[in-house]
Amino acid sequence: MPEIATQELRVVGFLCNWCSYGGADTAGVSRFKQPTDLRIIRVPCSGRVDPLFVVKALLNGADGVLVSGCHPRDCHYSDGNFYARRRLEMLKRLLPFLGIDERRFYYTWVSASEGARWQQTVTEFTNRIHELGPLHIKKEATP
Amino acid sequence: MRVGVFICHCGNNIAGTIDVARVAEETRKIPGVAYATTYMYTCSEPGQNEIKEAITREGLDRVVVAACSPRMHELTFRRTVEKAGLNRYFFEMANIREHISWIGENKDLNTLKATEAVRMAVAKVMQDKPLYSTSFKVNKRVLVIGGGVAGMQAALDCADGGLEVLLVEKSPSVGGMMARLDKTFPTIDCSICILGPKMVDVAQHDKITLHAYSEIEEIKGYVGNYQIKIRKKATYVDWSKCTGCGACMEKCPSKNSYDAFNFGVAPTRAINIPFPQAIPKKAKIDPNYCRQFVKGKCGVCAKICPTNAIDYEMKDEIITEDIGAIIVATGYSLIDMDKLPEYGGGRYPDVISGAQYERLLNASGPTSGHIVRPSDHMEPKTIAFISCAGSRDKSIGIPYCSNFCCMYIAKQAILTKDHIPDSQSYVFYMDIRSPGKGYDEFTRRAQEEYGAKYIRGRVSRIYPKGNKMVVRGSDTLLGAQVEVEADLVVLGTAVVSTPDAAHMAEKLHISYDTFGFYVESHPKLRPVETNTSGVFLAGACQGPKDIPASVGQGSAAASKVQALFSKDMLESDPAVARVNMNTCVGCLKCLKTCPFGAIKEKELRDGRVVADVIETVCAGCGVCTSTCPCGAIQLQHFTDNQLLAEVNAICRK
Amino acid sequence: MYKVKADKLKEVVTNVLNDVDLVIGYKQGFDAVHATPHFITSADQIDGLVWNPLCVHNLTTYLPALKMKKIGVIVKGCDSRTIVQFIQEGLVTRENLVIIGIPCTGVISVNKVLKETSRELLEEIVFDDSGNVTAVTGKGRKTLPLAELSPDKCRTCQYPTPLVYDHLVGDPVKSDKVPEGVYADIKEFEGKTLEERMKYWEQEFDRCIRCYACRNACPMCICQDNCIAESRDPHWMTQKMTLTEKFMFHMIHALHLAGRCVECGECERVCPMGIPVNKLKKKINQEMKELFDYEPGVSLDDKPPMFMFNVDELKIKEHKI
Amino acid sequence: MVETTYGYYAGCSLEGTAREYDQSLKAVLKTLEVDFREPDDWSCCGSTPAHTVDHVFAAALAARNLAIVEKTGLKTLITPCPSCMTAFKKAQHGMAKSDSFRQEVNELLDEPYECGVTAKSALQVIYEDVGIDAVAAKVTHTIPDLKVAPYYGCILNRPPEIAQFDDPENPVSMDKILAAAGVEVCDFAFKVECCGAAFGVPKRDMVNRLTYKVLTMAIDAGANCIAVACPLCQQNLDLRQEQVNSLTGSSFNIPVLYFSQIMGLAYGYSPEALAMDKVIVSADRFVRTRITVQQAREAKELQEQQAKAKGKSPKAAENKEETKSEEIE
Repeated sequence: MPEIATQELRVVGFLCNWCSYGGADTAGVSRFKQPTDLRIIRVPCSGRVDPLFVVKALLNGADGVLVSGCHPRDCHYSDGNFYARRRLEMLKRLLPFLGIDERRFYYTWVSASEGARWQQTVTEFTNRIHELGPLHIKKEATP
Repeated sequence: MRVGVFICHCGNNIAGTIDVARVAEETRKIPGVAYATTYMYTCSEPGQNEIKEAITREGLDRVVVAACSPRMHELTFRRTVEKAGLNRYFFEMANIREHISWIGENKDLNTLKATEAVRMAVAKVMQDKPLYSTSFKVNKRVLVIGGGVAGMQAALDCADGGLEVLLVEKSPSVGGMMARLDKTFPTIDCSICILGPKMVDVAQHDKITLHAYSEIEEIKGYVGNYQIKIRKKATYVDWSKCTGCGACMEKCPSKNSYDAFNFGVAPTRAINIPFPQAIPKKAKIDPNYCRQFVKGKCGVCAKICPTNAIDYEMKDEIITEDIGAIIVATGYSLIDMDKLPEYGGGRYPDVISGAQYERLLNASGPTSGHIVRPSDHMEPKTIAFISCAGSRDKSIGIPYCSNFCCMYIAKQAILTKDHIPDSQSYVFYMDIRSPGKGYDEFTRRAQEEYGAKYIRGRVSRIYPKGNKMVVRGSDTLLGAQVEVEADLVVLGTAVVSTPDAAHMAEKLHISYDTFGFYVESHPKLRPVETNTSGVFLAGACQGPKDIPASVGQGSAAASKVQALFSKDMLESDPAVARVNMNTCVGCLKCLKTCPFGAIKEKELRDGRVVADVIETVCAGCGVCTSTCPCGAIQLQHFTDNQLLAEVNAICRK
Repeated sequence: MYKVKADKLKEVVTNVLNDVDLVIGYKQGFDAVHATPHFITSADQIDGLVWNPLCVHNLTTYLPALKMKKIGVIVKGCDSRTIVQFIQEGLVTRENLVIIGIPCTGVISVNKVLKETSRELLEEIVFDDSGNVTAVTGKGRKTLPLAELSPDKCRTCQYPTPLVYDHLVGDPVKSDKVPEGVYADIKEFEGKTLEERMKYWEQEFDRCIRCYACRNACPMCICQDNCIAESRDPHWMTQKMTLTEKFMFHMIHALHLAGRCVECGECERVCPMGIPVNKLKKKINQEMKELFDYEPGVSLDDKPPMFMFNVDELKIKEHKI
Repeated sequence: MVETTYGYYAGCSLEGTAREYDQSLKAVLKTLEVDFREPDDWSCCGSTPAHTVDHVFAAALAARNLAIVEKTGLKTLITPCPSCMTAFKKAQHGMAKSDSFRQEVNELLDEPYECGVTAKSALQVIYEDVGIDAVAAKVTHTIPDLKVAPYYGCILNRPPEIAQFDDPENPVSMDKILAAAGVEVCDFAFKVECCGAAFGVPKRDMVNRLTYKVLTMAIDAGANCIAVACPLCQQNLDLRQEQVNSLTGSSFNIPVLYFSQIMGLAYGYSPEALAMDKVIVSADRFVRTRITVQQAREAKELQEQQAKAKGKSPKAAENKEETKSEEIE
């Protein structure tokens, strides 16, 4: 949509269907205003989020990636977010080694009832990404 | 591929802050989109017809609806496209209401965001594969956990509907909290008199198997086919022989056992039958007090018992059952008075909980209905009631209202006047919450006819002065501090979830809120369902509830089970993991990580070992898919390609 | 010294061969500086066995594919970690393996030798017991201490003696390298700024020609022909030769080895472009140690951390934005 | 005895109006073999008007002292005055919890404070570290007809998340310590009631009312002496009695002693050593009746023999009690 001049950055969110996606719905129903940069991808469980999705997004133009699932112990699939926690933590610690600021990737837990918490998460994270500015990774071979 | 996109105005909910026409226009530019239109209320019947017609008219083979949250209407529209002859999984929703129009203030940006949301949905729908659910047999037995009034109602309704019911109650008798109440508001009719018959029905119904003094050990399986283990706790009395004559109870020498049924108002015997109307009316030994267990010698009850039912060697017994659905009615507990030290409950004998007061009022209670102070067994003349003792108190982590305290305190004030005509009741309250049918009239009667003095304000401290208890609080209407010298203080203690609520929820794979109350599937439209199909909620385990509400929910849950069991076969959700045998390298990491044990080894003819999914057991979390290095196991409808399509649709630098 | 070991080795293999289908060892390769895997199925091949610092390959790479067969395999200390990891992940059956371990005093990096001899054709290479290496070319001979010619992994080697074996050829040797040394290069790299690091990787991965040699040589890359870098379903990446896709491939390799890489260095050895492919995996290993006190391939009863969890993770704290 | 060495922060009160507290407490700690050191160059704890005006500044005042103690390598700081203790615990709590706050505070300090010191009230140290048994072990004397109402005041255990010791509504540490010291302790309902001291200047009549309540409750509880652990409470309850009497026509004359003075008496210290003369309502009438534990025992035996002679030993009576309680159902 070229006509719209926008200062938006690209923030991608992977939300588990049972908690965080519901939390985002709750925030909407309660009309909790949020920045518009975020694009939400719905997954059944944070355990479904292969760290490679995050990498893929960052390499392909995302300036920030957010993953949110059910609180530990409250996973609809009982263990999914426990696996997610380990894998995403591993990734978060690897990113700086690649030269990507780890603050560009954030994973957290938001339940379906926590609309306010969701609003806060989105707002703070989007602002953080704007502080950091666009993520520059070369797309093409250097001549 | 011909994708049709339907963008909903949702009245002004969406169109108000999103230029839907613009979205449609942009959508038409997306390769693969054959048709894009907007509609006022897509979920309405004409709206759905519009979709069906467009599918045939435009020859669409994929459909995207940009409207509200899929958690709201995904199923609705899946049915719609199915009616039009498409596979129901050739459908995607773009959530442009909850996630965009309701939260974004800038119309241009909202419109852009909505367009991209649609682009993502289109990208995904083009990756969608047709999925077909297989059907499996349903075991039409229902397990009801908890024998309180909600659980009994649910059990009876299921049984009357012809279903086989397993009722598991952790205490020695069914009846729950209601069995311990004296009278019920707003009718002042005797609680046990109306509950008793129900309890008897439960015991005598040929469709109901009652496991009292038992707990759920383990739950395996899925809707229609659960395998459960029940722990029948040792009672040290052979219930097949026990006639409930009560001889043992009379002769038992250890007389200071804690009486859980009476909330410890008075001690009971180490071997006891909780109360006269108990169902089943059987004795049980409390090994913490029984001399045979504590001192290692006694055996009085064994000698006395006419049917030789006593068995000190008895052990817990585990039994296994197969069932098809579960109704959870585990009820509530009350906050421990020690949590309110400023009131001195537990420290001062004459500060008691409302529950304990019920037992004092009750004719079959330890004082046979005579109200006496625990300290000196004198009849109190001035009684102070304190509502919201713990409720609506953030400082101890209970911000919610306990729902029925206002009412039972009014009831207790009325009964107090009946018992002791020359008594005076004071009620300290924050607000009087009496929204039920005939409730407000009732609280007024307490004040106007029975002269209970209502003081609006919280109590800061209770302390003894001579043989009186001084209740110091503020009267927010007078704007002054008040002190009432009472003979007895009754705390309307807060309702909390049962101690093992969280543990039980984890067994059931259902979610619970910060306070341990179970979370229903939708706060308004699916009040007794949980997000785990086959598990339903009844009564106060879902949140504080009074008797009518609990009974209503019990019946509601029962009717849900009836509906579920009206079919002989259930359709399995096809959105489960599937293995590509050709690419699976048999490393079986998926098998290690699957939370449900839904993956098993499978040896192919050429001797290769690969992973294989047990469809009915798979719950569709996708942990396996993100574990598999070679992408051989894919969670259907959330495959790598489908998610990648979405990522690529929005990350296109 | 090498000669003696080689002879002892031949004895052992002769016995082992009686009760296995195949023994994998080393033989002299196509020229003086290369050894090459030797697949022994009959006694007459045993004489071809060699043992010297040219025996660089991690022969265990072949094991998962031969899971069903009974195999004898010759391993150095580093290689043995692979087997331990295989066993942790259930990729091989211990019973089907006869492990012939050789305490290792270091191997050479062919590239380094060639560099030292300015890529002249090597006629002969001699390893004497004093730990020196003499390379003979048409232009003359050059003698250097082995340590200078050995690959980086040898310089921080903690496990010169195999961690698991059925037969041990020669006496166990202790590592004389400090444990702190292992991640020295990682720490050094982390001295750079984010921008410098990003630039570094852009330049390194830029050279990648996507030959997948690193993947094929990697013993833990069990997917091999089914690697998602080449598949269409799932279609993680295109075949375009853009930096983004190259970057993605190396991330796939690294993340699939998270908590699994035994740092045998084969990926780096075989890379025709000399890309430090192992660096990312070492970084992840460093974190695995820190987070879960886990080191791949050192203990048979460990469990790979990425395929398990603790309800309460001691080291993982909730993050703030 | 306790192994570690403690810091000891007297604070302004114990240097002045509450010298008897300082003196008696040090004596008691000596008896209990608690080794302590006073930090050099200590300054105001910050529980001045500072904390009502500027939290960072107040915390800095506290942190300065904590930092000094920290540098000497001590981990725990005995803080007899509840106000000082609250100031320290607040600063510690805030600085440990929030990095930003810690930085803010440290910016005001020459020596940054690394949150390595725990401030404890004298009660907490004696109750938790020394232990009740050790307290009892050292008792040499007793005052037969002394009945004490332990008064904790408002801030000793509050707010709970800061104080981290004993029960905010029904503390028992002083009760148990005094009981262990062989003193008869009354069940006192106004343990944590506000005595009003803080408003001594602006709202005198209110303070008199509050003081009156506390004193009356103490008398009702059967006490003839009040034990305190706070200079302000002591001063208020002690000094104000006459005022209250003149206003309400009451006739309070009840000694208000520091728990450490009472312990000191039980440990046989001379009234001078405990600076008994520093309190307004004299406790001499009790000090005079002080006897050794040995004498007390003999007296008791004698009394028992007489009782026996009369044919009903108190023991028998007790037994009857028991059997009675058995019959109750």
